Amino acid sequence: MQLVIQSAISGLLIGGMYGLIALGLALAFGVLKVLNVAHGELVMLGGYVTFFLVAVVGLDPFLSMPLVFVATFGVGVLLYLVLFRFVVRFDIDTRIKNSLLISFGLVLILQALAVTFFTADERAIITDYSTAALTFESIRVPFIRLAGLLVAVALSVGLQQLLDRTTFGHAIKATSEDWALASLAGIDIRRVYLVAFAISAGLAGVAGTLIALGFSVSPSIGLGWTLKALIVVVLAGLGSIRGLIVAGMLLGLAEGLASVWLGGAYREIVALGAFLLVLLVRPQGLFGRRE
Amino acid sequence: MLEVRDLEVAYGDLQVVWGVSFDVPERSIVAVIGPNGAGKTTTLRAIMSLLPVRGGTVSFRGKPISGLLTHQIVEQGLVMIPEERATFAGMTVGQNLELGAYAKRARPHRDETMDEVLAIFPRLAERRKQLAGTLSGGERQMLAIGKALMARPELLILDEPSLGLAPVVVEATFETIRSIRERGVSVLMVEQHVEMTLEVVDHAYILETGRVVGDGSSDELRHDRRILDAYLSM
Amino acid sequence: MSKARFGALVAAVSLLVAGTVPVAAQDAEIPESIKVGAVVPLTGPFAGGGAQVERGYRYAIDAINEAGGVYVEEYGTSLPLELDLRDDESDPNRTTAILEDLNGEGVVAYLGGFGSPLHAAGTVIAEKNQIPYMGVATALQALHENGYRYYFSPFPKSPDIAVSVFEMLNALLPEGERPTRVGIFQESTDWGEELGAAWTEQAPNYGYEVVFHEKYTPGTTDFSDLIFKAQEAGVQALLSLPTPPDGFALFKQMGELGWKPEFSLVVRAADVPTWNDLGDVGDGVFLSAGWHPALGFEGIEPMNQRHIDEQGRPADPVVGGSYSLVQILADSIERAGTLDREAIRDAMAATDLDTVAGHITFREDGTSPIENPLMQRQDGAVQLIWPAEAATAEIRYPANE
Amino acid sequence: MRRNVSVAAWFVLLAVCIVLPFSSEDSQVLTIAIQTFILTALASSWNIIGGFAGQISLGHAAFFGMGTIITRELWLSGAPLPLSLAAAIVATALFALIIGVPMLRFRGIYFSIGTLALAVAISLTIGNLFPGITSMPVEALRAYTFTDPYFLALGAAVTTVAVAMLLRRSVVGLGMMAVRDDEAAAGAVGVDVLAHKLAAFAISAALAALAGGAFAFFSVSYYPSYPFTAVWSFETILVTFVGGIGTIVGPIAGSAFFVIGRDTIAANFEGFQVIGFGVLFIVVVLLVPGGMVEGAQRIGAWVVKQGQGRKRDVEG
Repeated sequence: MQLVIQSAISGLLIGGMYGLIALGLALAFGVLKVLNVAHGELVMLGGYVTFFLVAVVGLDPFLSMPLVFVATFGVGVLLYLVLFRFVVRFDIDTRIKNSLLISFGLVLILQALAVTFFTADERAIITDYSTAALTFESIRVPFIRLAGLLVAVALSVGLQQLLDRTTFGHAIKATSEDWALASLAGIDIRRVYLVAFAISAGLAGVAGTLIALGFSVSPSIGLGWTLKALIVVVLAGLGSIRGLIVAGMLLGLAEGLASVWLGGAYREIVALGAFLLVLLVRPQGLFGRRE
Repeated sequence: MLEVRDLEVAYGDLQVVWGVSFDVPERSIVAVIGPNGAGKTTTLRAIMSLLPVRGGTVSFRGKPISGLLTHQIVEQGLVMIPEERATFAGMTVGQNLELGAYAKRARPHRDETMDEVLAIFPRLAERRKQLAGTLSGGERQMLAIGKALMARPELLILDEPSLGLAPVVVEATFETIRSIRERGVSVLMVEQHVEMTLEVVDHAYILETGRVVGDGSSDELRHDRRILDAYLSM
Repeated sequence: MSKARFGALVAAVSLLVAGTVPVAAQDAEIPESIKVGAVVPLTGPFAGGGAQVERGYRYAIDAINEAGGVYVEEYGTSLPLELDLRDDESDPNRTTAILEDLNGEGVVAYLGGFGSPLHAAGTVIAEKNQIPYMGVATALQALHENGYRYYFSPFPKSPDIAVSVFEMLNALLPEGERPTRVGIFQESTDWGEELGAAWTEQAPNYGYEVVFHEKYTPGTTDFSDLIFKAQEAGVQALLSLPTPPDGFALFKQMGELGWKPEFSLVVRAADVPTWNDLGDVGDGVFLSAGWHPALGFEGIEPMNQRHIDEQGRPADPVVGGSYSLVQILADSIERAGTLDREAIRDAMAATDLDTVAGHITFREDGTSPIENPLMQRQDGAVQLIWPAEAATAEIRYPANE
Repeated sequence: MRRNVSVAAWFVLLAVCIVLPFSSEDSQVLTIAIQTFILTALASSWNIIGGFAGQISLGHAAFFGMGTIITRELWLSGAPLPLSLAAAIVATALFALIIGVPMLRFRGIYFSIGTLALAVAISLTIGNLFPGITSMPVEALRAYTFTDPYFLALGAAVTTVAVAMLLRRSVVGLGMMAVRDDEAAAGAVGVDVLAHKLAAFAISAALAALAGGAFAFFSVSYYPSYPFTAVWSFETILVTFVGGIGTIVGPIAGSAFFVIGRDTIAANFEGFQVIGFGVLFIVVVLLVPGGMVEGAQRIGAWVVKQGQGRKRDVEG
């Protein structure tokens, strides 16, 4: 029984990570209607920036998060101006299809660049509190994972507040609902797209920090995390920001329990199976509105 | 105030608007009437550069605006209310109105304008916290117009304001338009209902299959049915 | 079909035909060098080990060429060794493609890379093209059981590893203090199954009991359930062979979940210097990389010195093994007296040579009777622990003190 | 006149492909040719579901993998190759029909992500069930020549392209393209949308299995989960788009360009080949949606225009 509880907790904690990565992906999709399959590569870049800040500059990983956000935010701006600026000119349907394909091309480019600049060795960050954990009886909740979940929840709430409370947030929500009407209200939708995409990249960067801390970073980790984020985005209902962290935690929980009952080798397979089932029953996702 | 000269607009290689020209003088209400599919909405969307202009020029208060982006045109004081879905259904009435004043020209006076708009449409004040999607057709039309007024427009464009509204609501809407003009705002309106429109507007242009086939003051057109009947297969 | 489409078609065909650049005919009289083909993972998950293999080959070829190269009786002169080394990106399918190309280039022998999957792919091509293939850093016994004549690997195999672990523990630890409760984290790959079975089979013979044995898919990111189950089963000795990057994730999560068994053996993943990034979470771990400079065999000193000068640390575990392969190849060519592949293969089979990796002879199946040295990472340095007589440090046990 | 020019072109291409193995013993050339045929078969088969029916499936590798594993297991355990191949094709087509019914209910992005998730799940399962490498027995290795696998791969490519050609001109094919252009309108006109999608899905799966069988027969040794990996799905889509989606020549030109390009570029400078294809792919999707075929048409039209221009100057 101990084991089930512990696995469930570990699953929920990792699920927070899935939710955080999905947050950036959903923002880019919700606002720009652009599906960025290279989102995992931005997470990878965030991991390497963190590794540089920690190993070379000597910063504490959690303190480096704002800098990592700014760095990947900048990469997001660059990618938007060089690439996605042209994609948003298409109508919605072609935009989704083309962005899927273009970002796939981006995956190839970013991975090859990462190999040339960072070599293919995988890197990891160790801190003195890496092994710290809160313990109740024999259940252990690792500090890093808990902190990761808190960061994920904080960013999700922060993003929600930005959208609900600030004027610029309203402009973003308006643009994602109807870009033509938004521009008729005097909103410069180009700037909205730029900032929204850059925030999405920044969020990916921060997730990269947590992955560098909890796991390891190498040029090829991107697609694995992107697939998990895609599943969470679809589970929570395309374009909705609200249910992402919860949907991520549910996916993590399903993986944790699957590995307890069926063995480690089947954790991924069961999670994918569960996802397909949910898709069949509720195509608009757990929290999404029926389109 | 608004001069449209030889406007050409096309969707890809399908040309829809052929050499349309018309003017909207200061403090006047002008209408463009024509049957469905005459290219009315396309013309308006081209003026607001929501669609690329294939040929001709559009200038507002003497300055050409065909090269500007939509939000830059709104900044000049030219605001349009689109045909349907003219409000953000997922946001509250209050948020819709606030967004109306997003343009730099209007944002500083937002609260002041808000009071004026709520005075014109008291019903919106009651519904302020409600999601726009839950309003009735008439209320949503009020919100659409209110949102447009929040941008303190000098020229307001309405795309078929009567569409899908009960006659009594249409009557109220036209009344509102007349009052807007009293406040010094010129109006360009695109409509299918000829009789009601002619009662409100000063001048009207007749558009058929993408071409201006005739125009005249509302009195001329109202008395001399022949012009109307000749051009419109009504 | 429009005219232009026909144009596209002709373009496609011409591209295809253009590819057929005729290969340069075998140069006549005395070749300037002995071409040796090598395929090594310089990128991808095995890049850490691949870099060591490449270094070993380079050091050995430099040493031999400086000493005048290899005497080939057929041409009555000594020829330098020329290494044509390519990166297979840790992908078995690139390995097969590169080995086919190298066959076209007329190499006299193949030198393999790092990691069982790459050797598994490579040995088959060597058999097909009938070119002698040598490789280290692979313990997969199965590759020697399919009747291949062209595969030679002077490197400890799964049975050797399984036995040496328990022999060392019984030799170095008194009766009462041994970690008799064994846990196996088995990666679901062919080698994973083979070594997992070998451990399970040997454990009882030495008084150990396998209390936990579970499979996981390579590339897993979350090992928490495996760790909890092992903890619950009271595992004292963890035996694992993770493919890089899994090793990092596994030990990090063991650290986070506060579980450090008395003894842990991490085959392959711990061979790379970046393992020290794990700090004390990864310290005290045993690795079985097949070689150590402290083994004191003839010829180690100059190679180790060059490694210290260039890399700033004694020779990494896999450098010695790969260095010895080039020594064996040079010796085989000299004894064969010709660059004919079949003759070199026969000479290689009859190898009886002292190398930096000890005295090497080959059995019928291409393996060689070699003892499996075991090393422990102590404060970042790789200390030789077993065989006891060449040990450079005392065993640090239990590791979780 | 135009009709027989194109027919002649196809036969010239076929003749070149048939003569090649006899004219050159260089294994490198034959390997490139076989890889091109397999990728052509794979891309042409994906083109049916992605290009004709407009359903962007990201899980094509699953069908390719099933084709390889069924053919390989049966063939290595003694069954005659044609029988193993047939079994693989039928089994894969059936599997596609079974999972197609639920999967094809999804639209657009849901379908793409659903097929990706399904393919990854299958790939992981195969990785667990078949961890060991599969290689030919020693005798087969010794007797291995490139000619037989060459003609099987060529046969797979020719069959797939032929089926695509027939399909494109058939009523079923028109129905698929109607579904691609506007699903609602097609439905309104009486096209059974689900049936056409299912047909496209099953046919493309069966042909992918054929390509898989050719791979199983050609490859000396590989890990059984390799043909299931996502890289095959992505390469297939990349090649079809670069060549020209929805056309017959597209997948062929794209495959030849990709395989030959990868081999020649990879030989001399490593990482840039991947970056190069990434950039090329983006340029195609953004600027030349029709791929090489559209590019050729544009260049052809430009050349013709230049030609007329010069002719007119001369006359003028």
